[in-house]
Amino acid sequence: MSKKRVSVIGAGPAGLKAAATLAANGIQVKLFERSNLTGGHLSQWHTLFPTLEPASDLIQSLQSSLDHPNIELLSLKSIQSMHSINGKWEIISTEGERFESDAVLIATGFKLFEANRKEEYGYGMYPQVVTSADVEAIFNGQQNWPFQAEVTPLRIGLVHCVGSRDAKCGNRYCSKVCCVTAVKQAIGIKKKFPEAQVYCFYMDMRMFGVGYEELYHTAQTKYNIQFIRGRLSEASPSEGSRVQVKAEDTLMGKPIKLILNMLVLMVGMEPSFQLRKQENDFYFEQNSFGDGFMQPLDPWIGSNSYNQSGLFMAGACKGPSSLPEVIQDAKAASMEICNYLNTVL
Amino acid sequence: MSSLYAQLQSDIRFQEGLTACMNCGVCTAICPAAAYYDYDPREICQEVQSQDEQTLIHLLKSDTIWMCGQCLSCKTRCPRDNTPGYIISALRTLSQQTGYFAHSRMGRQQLRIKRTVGESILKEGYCVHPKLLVPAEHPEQGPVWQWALDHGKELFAQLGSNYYEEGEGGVRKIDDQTLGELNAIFSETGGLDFFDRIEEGMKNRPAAEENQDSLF
Amino acid sequence: MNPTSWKDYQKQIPDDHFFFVRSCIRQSLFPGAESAMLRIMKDFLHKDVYEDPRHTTCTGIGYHSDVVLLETIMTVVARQLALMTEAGYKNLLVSCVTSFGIYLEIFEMWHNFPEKLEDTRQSLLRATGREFEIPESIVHTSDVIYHFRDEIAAFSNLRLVNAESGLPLKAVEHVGCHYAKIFPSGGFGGAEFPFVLSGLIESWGGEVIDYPERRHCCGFGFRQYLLRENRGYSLSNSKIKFESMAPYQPDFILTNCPGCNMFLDRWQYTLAEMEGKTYDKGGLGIPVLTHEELAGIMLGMDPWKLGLQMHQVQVETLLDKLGYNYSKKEKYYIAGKPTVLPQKPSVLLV
Amino acid sequence: MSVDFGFYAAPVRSIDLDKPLSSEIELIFEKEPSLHRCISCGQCAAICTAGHFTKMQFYKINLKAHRGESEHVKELAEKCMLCGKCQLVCPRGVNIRHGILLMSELS
Repeated sequence: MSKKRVSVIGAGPAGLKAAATLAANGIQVKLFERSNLTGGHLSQWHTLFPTLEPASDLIQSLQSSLDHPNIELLSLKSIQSMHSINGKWEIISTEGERFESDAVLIATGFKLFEANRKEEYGYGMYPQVVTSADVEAIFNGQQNWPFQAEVTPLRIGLVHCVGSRDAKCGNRYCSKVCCVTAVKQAIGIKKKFPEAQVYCFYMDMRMFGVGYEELYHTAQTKYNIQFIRGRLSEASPSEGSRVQVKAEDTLMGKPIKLILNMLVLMVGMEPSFQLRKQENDFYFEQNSFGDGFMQPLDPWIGSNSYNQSGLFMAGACKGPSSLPEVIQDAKAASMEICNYLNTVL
Repeated sequence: MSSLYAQLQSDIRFQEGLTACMNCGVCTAICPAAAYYDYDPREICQEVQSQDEQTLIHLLKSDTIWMCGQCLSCKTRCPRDNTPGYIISALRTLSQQTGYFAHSRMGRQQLRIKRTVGESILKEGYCVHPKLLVPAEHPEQGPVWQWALDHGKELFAQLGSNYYEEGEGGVRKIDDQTLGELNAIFSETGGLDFFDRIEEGMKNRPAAEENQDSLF
Repeated sequence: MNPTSWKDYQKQIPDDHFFFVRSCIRQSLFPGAESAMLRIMKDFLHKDVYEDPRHTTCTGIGYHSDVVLLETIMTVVARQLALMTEAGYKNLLVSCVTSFGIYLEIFEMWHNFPEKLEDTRQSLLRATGREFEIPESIVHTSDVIYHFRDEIAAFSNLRLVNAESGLPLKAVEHVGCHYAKIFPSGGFGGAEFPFVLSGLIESWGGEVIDYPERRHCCGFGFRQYLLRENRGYSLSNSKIKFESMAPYQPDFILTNCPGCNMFLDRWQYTLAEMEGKTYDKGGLGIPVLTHEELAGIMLGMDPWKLGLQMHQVQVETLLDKLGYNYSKKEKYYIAGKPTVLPQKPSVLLV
Repeated sequence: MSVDFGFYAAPVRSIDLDKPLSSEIELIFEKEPSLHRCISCGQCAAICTAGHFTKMQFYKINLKAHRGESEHVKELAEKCMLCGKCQLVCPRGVNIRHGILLMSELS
């Protein structure tokens, strides 16, 4: 009897982990990736919260499992649509190639909020305004700090909730990982520039994961990072290649004004793709304003299933998630797929 | 009489102005009133969404609601699509309708606005016109404004205006029939009654506060 | 309307046939600017602009200072629209940013609460016997100047550059809150960086200065200005702007809204009297121009027919930098004859 | 010419974080670093006996000190009766009594 076949769409952490798990269970996996790299956003990160381990360790571990006879990686392959006929799934690339499998796992992940959409923060206008992704690139040595290292006093601000919890951006949800990322980056900045004054502008400190609250505690006590409860209202250029920012210190009940050498926008997550169903076909489309993430069958038991037999989903395509959650979700989805292949087919 | 919150909710500006505030403070951050007064639009949203009758009475009797300058900068930025400036408009209307405005110093200022701008609309057809900007009351208009008023008719003519004369053009005299229509609109829409409420509210203002500030 | 980036957002402007409504403040304090607007439209651009002498204030200042009810202002606005409907026009041209905001806000409320529109129709009918249509388009005067900026430039040999050095003049713009902060789609470029003024400056050769308090309110505040004891609000907020722009040494301030224009002009005088300082180096203040006045200068109009002598901050430093041809001594002439000069301020040089 | 305007320009009310903290305040933080741990949860204020009768709210005083708004810190800290209940409930283990004592000794 021939092996069962599964198509996994997206070779980020969820896709990699799922491919490895499925392959280990004797399933033939085709792993589709639109770029020429695997690892998704993870390959851009410098360190991981809350342990501050290098991101490269995790990515190497995930990538090493690709070296399995049951996994075929198809890079630079974008998927346009798919449909199911007589219990078989056919997926079609943008070049029109067709691939058949017994089940499909969507692991298309997220894309970062485009910070220039928050015009009032001046990203793309003022070089001192950068995103959290830029800060990772700076730590990786791929970009430069937007100020002279010897400048004193050095003041740096981090703004939470950029493109999240924001009806004006069409995203009412919380992106979940930005708070702890801000704490992680603030600590990283303080380690690099011990004399810097670092401020986090937050609305709620959503320290939901193991070790996160402790990291926040460390940021306050060991690094004297100032947490200001107030959302940033605007950034504007100031003299001496700096930016002026305005917020309210809501705990003081007073407006607050501050001139910074660098402003970091903690950009949230948006779905990479939307799934649009037209008759029997599913199309992958760019999401537009106000579109949410992909919806599984239900948020509890069916959280890895789509409302169509043989179609599964895992990871951040369903909503903002942390890396441990994504990896766990990929394992869970793989188990669901195994069950499906063993019982339904 | 229904509760104050129910009355607020019947104002469409309130419906458009408040969904649910999450206290982020972006409104206060750029609020010109918060830069000057001890004023915080976020806190007003918070108090209003408590729906508590006593809190609302306190607010309607306070100076606070009169500190907003209606620039509506808050509308642009609110991540929850609220507009604190609209909530203020609804609160101010209600404060005048209930007579609570006469309990606060800044609330009582409404009488002077009603007697200047309000009555100017009905008499002249303009909120503001040159002769209303009396230099003694408007020293900031500077000596050039005194000069402009001294030469009103000729100066405005040179600048293409029709200074308090009938016909078209700037600062023209508005004809009697038009003023009649304006008055009819005010009468029809409750605008004249509202003017009366402001006058009456001031007559009935709490005795203890009677001498705390002069009317003019 | 939620474009991903407002930078690309272009507002649609009709090419011709406008129904013109005036501004209480502009016609009172800057009457030459409003006249210039009509001259530009009619004499230079040959557009059809109609003014009905029976139109009145929109009551916006009364509304925002809370002595005019929402129902009342809606019906007054409806009456202006009725005059427009009767005259057969569909494009409303508004000379005031407060009014512009009022019209947009009321149209939005009528859209969201159709029963309010019906109430207004009934109220207007009962009070005046008139009926109205909602306009097809609503534009502010600066929208039209911006729309026709290249045509205006084509009539002009002037560029916004220093005639001596050849360098672009440095300008700060103040757009005015009610232009696009209430309804970003109502203005060119959205709420944060509308280019209705900056686009004029740049396409006429000047340089726009971005400064920290660029988007801060001038501080009008309606009731905060109308009452003398509250005026510190207005003054203090303009002061925030002046202190923030001063280090950039702008050659002039360009405004959209007649109220802002008044405050940015008059508060410079007031602050000079109170605190003994000006925000330029020469003690002459930073000249403040409205968009129509700047367009008038581009078209070579006589500054004393544009009404620039009604500004408390002198404008001659700007005109001289431009190498503009005008008569210095005729500034306070009326009907060709000299008048007794206005008193000199004690600090601000004129 | 001297004009009586009847109003004046007031200083901006915003908290100015560009202004460095006073050395006295910095010294307090040095002596009692646990003050940095506060997350403004408000438990100290909820349980405070002095707070029933005065404006004593420890987390707010501590915030004022952190934001450089120190003009009323001493006078507010002096309202404390040093009963120490706040310290028992503080989830971040801030040494409130010591902090308050240091603040009440400000010049």
